[in-house]
Amino acid sequence: MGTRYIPHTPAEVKSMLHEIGVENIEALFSDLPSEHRVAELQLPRGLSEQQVLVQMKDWGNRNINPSEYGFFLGGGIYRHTIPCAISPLAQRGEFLTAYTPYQPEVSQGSLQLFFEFQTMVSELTGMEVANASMYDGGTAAAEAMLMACRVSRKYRFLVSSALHPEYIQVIRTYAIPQGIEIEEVPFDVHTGMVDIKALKKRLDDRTAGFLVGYPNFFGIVEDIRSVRQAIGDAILAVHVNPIALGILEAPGKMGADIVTGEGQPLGAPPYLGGMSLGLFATRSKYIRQMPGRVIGQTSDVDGNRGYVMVLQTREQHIRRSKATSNICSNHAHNALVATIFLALMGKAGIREMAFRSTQKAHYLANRLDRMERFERKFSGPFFNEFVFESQVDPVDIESDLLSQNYLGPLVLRRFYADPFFHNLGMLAVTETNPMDDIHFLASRMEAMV
Amino acid sequence: MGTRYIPHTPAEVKSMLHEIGVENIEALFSDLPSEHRVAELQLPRGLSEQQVLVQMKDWGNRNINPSEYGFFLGGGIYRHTIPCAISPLAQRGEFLTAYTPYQPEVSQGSLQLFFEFQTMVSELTGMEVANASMYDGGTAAAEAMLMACRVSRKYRFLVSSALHPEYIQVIRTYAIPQGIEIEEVPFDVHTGMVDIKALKKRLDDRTAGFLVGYPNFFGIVEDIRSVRQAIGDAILAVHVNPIALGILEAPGKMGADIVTGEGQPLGAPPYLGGMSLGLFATRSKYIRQMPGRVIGQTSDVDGNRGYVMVLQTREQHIRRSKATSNICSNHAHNALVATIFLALMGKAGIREMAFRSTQKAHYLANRLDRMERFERKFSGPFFNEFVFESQVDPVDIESDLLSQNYLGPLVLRRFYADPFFHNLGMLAVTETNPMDDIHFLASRMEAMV
Amino acid sequence: MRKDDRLIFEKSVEGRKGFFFEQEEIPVLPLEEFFPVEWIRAEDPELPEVTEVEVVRHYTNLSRLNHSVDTGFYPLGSCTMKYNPRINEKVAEMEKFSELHPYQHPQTMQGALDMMFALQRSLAQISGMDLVTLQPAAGAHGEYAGMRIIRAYHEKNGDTGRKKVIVPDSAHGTNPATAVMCGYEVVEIPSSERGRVDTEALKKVLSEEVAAIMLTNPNTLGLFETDILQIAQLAHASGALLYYDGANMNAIMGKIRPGDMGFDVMHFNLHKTFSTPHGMGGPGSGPVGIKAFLKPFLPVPVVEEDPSSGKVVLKEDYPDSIGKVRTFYGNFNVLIRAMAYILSMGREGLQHASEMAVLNANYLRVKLSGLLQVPFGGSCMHEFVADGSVLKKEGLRTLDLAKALLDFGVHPPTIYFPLIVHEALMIEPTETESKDTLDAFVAEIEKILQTAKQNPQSIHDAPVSTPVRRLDEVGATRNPVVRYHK
Amino acid sequence: MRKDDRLIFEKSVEGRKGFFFEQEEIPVLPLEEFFPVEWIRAEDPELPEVTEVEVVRHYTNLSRLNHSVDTGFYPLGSCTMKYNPRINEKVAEMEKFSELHPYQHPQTMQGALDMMFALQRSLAQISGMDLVTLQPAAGAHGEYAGMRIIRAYHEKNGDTGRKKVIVPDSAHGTNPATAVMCGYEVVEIPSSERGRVDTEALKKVLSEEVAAIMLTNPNTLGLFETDILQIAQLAHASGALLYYDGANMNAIMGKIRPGDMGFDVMHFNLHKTFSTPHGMGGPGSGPVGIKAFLKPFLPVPVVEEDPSSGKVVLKEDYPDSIGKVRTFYGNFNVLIRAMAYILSMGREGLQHASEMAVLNANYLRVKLSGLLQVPFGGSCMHEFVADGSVLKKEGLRTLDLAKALLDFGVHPPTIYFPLIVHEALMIEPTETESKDTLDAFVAEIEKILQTAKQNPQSIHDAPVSTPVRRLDEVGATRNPVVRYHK
Ligand SMILES: Cc1ncc(COP(=O)(O)O)c(C=O)c1O
Ligand SMILES: Cc1ncc(COP(=O)(O)O)c(C=O)c1O
Repeated sequence: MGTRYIPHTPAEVKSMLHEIGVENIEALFSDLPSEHRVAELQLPRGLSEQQVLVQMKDWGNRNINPSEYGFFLGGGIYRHTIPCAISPLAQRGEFLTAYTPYQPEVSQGSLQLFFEFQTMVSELTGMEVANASMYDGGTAAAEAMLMACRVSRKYRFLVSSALHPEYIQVIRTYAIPQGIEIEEVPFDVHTGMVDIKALKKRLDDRTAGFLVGYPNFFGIVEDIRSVRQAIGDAILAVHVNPIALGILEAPGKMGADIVTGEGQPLGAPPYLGGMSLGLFATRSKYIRQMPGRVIGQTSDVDGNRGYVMVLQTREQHIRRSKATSNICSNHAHNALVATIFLALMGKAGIREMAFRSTQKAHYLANRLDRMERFERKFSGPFFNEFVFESQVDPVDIESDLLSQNYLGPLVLRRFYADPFFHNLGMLAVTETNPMDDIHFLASRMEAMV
Repeated sequence: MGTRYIPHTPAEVKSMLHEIGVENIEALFSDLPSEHRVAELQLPRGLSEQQVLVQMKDWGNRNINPSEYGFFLGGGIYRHTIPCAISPLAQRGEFLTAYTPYQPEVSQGSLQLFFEFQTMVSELTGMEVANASMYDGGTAAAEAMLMACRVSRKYRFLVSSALHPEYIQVIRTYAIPQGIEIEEVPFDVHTGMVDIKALKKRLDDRTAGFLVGYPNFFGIVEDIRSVRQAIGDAILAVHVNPIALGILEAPGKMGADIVTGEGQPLGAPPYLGGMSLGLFATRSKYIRQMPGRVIGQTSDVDGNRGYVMVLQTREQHIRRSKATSNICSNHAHNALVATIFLALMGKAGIREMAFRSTQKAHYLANRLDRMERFERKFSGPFFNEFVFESQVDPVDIESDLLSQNYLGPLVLRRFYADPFFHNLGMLAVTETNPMDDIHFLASRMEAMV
Repeated sequence: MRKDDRLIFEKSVEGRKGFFFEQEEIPVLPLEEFFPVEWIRAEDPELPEVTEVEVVRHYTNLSRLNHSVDTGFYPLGSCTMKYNPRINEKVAEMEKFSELHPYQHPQTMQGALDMMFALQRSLAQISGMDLVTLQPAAGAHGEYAGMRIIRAYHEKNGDTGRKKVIVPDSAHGTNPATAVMCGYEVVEIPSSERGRVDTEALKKVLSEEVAAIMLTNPNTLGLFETDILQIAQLAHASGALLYYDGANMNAIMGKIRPGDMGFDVMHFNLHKTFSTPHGMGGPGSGPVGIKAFLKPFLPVPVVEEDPSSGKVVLKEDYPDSIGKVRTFYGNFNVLIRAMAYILSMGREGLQHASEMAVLNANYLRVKLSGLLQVPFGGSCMHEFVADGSVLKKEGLRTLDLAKALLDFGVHPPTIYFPLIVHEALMIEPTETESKDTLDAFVAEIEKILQTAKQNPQSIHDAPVSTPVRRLDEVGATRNPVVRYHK
Repeated sequence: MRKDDRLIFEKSVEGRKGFFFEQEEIPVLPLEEFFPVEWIRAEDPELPEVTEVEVVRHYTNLSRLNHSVDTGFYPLGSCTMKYNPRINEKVAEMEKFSELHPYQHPQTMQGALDMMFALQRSLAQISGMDLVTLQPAAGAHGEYAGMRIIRAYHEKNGDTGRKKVIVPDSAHGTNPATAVMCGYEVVEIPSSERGRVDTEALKKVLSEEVAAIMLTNPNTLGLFETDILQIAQLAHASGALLYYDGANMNAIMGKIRPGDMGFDVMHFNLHKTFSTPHGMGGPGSGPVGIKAFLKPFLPVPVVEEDPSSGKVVLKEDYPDSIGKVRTFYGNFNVLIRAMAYILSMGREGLQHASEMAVLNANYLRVKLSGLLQVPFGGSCMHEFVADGSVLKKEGLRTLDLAKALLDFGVHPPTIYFPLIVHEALMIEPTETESKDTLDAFVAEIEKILQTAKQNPQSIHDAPVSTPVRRLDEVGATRNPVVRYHK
């Protein structure tokens, strides 16, 4: 019969066994303890392509198709424009089925594009150097915290409590075994921005640094310059939504030491949060403390320009227990997607996306603000997402809108136990939301009781 | 602003105009008669990708999605298995965006694959040579008719009236201006096969040849050897469904002079009949009379094997009014799809597809035959499609099945005015029809009144 | 240079499989129950037996041997090798189009009919024709349909003495070949010194025996036929119709319309002007546009609005129709791409495309005229023809220049066409190419011409960096090996 | 050898655009109404300004510089470079998965949850573990999650004196690096002469200070740890847990299960064993399997069946959870591919894959053992380590052999790992490679070794046919240039 994807014919198996000098396949497994050998796995038999597609469609049909919905969900994952040219390029076999560029002579494609990616991330964030990707925004933030402690040799780290709650959870997980103390700095309940006084109060000389979201979880744009001033010599880590940097000043220009981010909005669909891309950039002086792969320019024996992995002595495969991180595989292919996305968008495109997202979000926020039952919760400047206080239970709004094929708002009490959040909802708007959808959403909410 | 896909910046346009030595773009159009200049086309302004996708989905949503339907339609276009590996290979830019291989040194990819395609078509049909594709089955059949007349210098041509009616129409269209007389040979109303006696009677020494379907439009497999015998020296052209050749004897082995076919079942979706592929094969002695592009093997100045277009002196770009055909662009990319399809399927796969299609079709036919209201119309052997006579109006069957998300049967009176066809329906079955669907269809028909 | 030049057949190993079917219970009877035993295939076709990974590697590596628009500049004159936008590919993959069967009930494919109708209307608007059929599969096929309509028209009028079709000597080969397939005799007229139709010569051959004049405008030299209105008048006065080969539409969108210039019938090449991919030579699509008086002769089915229901329908009932030129309704997967392109570009985009196509051609023309001869003076449209005769003194020819370009990673222009320029290089950059690309191309030609002076042999030996070098084409045709044998 | 080595930035021209937005009326206010003016970006990021066709050409041509599974043999040890089936890509593109937002109401993504649950159950079945979490993003990340669970377990037991983790000297670098990130001290134990864990050495370091032993089995030498049951017993007797690095699962599917061998925690590399593409280094996916007693410590949310409704749900309420190791639920687009693979292969296919992977490795081992040294005798599992020291007498090393292979279009094996073999070549052919490919590989190695004798300099100069030749890696690190500046 033969099996999927496997070339061996019975005649070949026989001749190969003969060359090896064993009687049968089983002989090759004789080192395995016989008392624990598996007779047969309890799994179905192999399916044909058609059957697999049917099964997958079946699962798919038990989801809604959000592309047919008004889409106002955010909270770290956004639906932005995805140019059609990305997928056919990214899916080319030479990108898809290559490994980490261990042999640079036959990996210049990967290496050059990572070099371009690093440049783009540096440019967006305003930082000097960037790595070739981390898993996601959460682990990038956690690695920033670890790096801040490594660099400063201090073991206390502050995070804004207005940072995405999942990032805080990841940071806590990573801090515990290192004995690093994580403390949250409260946000100002009026502005939604980090409370600078409270921040100053929590600083001491055991404090390695501080991490703040830009924009933060509530969509509020933080005043990075004031934060920088407040924390003195401590390391300032800023976690960004890269699209926002199309119109907001780059953190690198305002004193950030480390910039991390979630790169999903750069060309990836929401994908249940599963097509994530950790961005990581810092100052050159910290380059040897950075986690993850870094690509550098060099030349070959003929003097031609080329690219290689550099500073590998930071990494686990060389440095083992002394590595800056245990990361090995990163999110290279998602970085390719982001690179092609940024190449297509260019300066003007990224600015335009940010601009349109802001304008549309503010339009909707203003509409809501004028309604009796809804009020913008925070007065701080916001980018494409805003929190509102509602006299209607946000869960009911969510259900009602779902019945109209709209997704949103985010119900904040699902993230926070504090009663402060009980009646808060959050809506995200991007350049992809047609004005008609925005108008509909607003009218529908206006009519709610 | 700039326009889609166009690189020119205003500064570049200016400098280019300067180099050319004209003031403005309009100056380049000064040869155009001013009285007929267009001010502005009456078309909408350009849409964004997102808007185009919305418009296309909108059109799409006004169709059913046949992939969610039980699919029992045939009549020349079939739904067969399409391995998932085809599309990503065929969509590679180097295949998709290359032109006809005029510069063979940088077109060996195209040329080698067409050489492989020609070999595969020759193998399937049992013929000595094949060309690199025609537009579709209809034009391939018409070109066969023209070639038969060219080769024999006779201007009368017979076609089986059981040939696909659209092929007959195309053949007639092409025959008229050449003054070729087309005569239909009736089929035996019992067997559904060409009436050999009637065929013999219509033969005379003005007759260039005869074209027969294999299987014919009614799914009936013709007795090619008897036809060969009957027509003496006249040219025998056989039009095939290539999948059937997985189990049916190759026409080349039974005396065919020309074999044409519709290659859609070889890896293409039904696509409204619009992803067609004309197959064309013949004996080597006729190679210089063949229409279309032909690829041949050769070697380069270093002695390396390579491929080039051969026998171009048959073609319009060299021979102009004396060419064997006016065909220029062919269906190269669809030939690529068929080539990859046949490479994946291999001998065993194509046999398996034909085998399963036959078995399932016969199972359904037998089920129907046992029902009171339905009777198989023809006694001739059939492949994967069969005609039944029905006491229920076939149009009502079609509507009823459509209400159950089933497509079929083909209502034959839509193709033929003759009352003979009034109550005839035709069902096609392939390996892709799950047994469950076949059972359902049968039960549903059994229940019809 | 190729590390592995085996054919897929040469990788075959008995018993290997590239595809696996369902493990499914189906009722099985011996095939002999269905067919006489001698009808059953005795020997399997020698198809390759390879695994999926081998197929993927084989065709991936084959593709890498091709030059393509996606890998570099492709200024192939008359072919309009513009960029093929990727959104077109995405829409062409939509299941709700690709899975449609042509014989489904029309109500179950209304969207497809609506799309076709919208495309017909758009093409009519762009061309100034009244009606459009989407059936023809390529340019030459469109010519065939169009000329058959002209023939049917004359016949319907009882005007059966018209046996000739006039074609300029610069015409594309498909024009005369088509005319002959439509049963006409071809009368070739020479071009004037200005590279245009010589109206005096035309007058001499025009008569009541002439059924049609086939032109393309701009013509294959890239020159606009300045006497077009007079030509149309002459043709019509003599009772002939005027056919427009739309291969060169990329020069004139939003600038002038064939219908307004007096053409009665035309074809479009969607795979040129409307950005659908050439796919190594096809499938293209060659819709035909006509003036209203030719409507009765359209090939069937006609996609049209039903006046009573307002719905778009397939209509077969055209008793004077030329019949069918192919099965079904046209290359639907090409049509949908062209529609996406027209929607994307919009009125301003199409016009801008033609303007920039003409700008690019003129820029190259001026830049290259210092290096090569450009036989016909004055500004060109979307392409122009240069003459490589300067190479003769080095014992080289246009072919050598073309081969030398390959070593720069550039596809050469069309060579030795049109036939009226002996060492022709027909150059069509298209609007999607940037000034930098054009400048680099000029520099490359300059470099080759320099090298030709210093070391002509090296140009004669070119290409050296391609997967194979110059191939023996003559030998290949003398003794054709057109298939693999085990 | 590259005709154009420009970076995308070096192709940028001010004002060019690669994307066009809707021509849409939106309410616009000055940005200064939203943000203090000095918060608004003063200078645009220097992103490239290029057209769509330039982007397509740039990245198409870049891709062509890569070796990949799709273009040739890739026997990179420990990386399991098997064929990545194309059906996996197709299912990963389905909109009803790709467009889901992680914070949609779970009822609107029940199918996604069901798929994840089915994958968890399948992986549990294949591995003999009781429960699986899909959250970790890669192998190393799975190690991290797994080791954090072990840590949480000991802490919950008040067993806080366990500060050490035992790792063999042949372990992958991520093992010790992970242990340290989890706050442990690493104790390295030497391998025995048989290339296995030295149980005597192990006994010496085992104590109540040891939290876990991290092993992979087969180990990185491709050898099965024959004493595994004894090791498990020793570990458990001392109160330590046994961690399984699942990178080498491709050797044992359907043959033996880590859970049955006594492992308590493990990770899978879906991008190795389960055929998801490596994508130049990621994203992978590193699910973690555990025995039931460790359930309370799973990272949240846990995808599990709700006992009352029978529905699959996301459960956050695990008070003893290690927390989150990343955002959301895992690399969903990798998970769906792995699920497609498991469904495609089925029970018999997975087992056959392991059998043929082991057959291929042994075949190469035997064939190459005449040419290179193979330090550890006896049969191997899915991979084996050879030693390139034979080249020393020619003044060459394993690195040179690797570079020479590039000129044959083959990707070399992993070199200089594991560290315990000095001139290591770690060779993993995988089951999707055919005997012909293996034979060709052996012939190539033989040819290189011959050339090495006759002309060692030519091997030292290799590669010569690659897009670039040997690169200065030391210089690149000494003075790192890690971004482009205008
Ligand atoms: C001027 C001209 N006319 C007609 C054609 C024929 O078009 P097709 O190749 O689509 O049949 C071409 C294409 O080569 C052409 O350039
Ligand atoms: C044995 C072993 N363990 C762990 C890993 C780490 O896996 P990943 O790269 O997915 O983090 C690898 C991969 O290189 C490996 O080979």
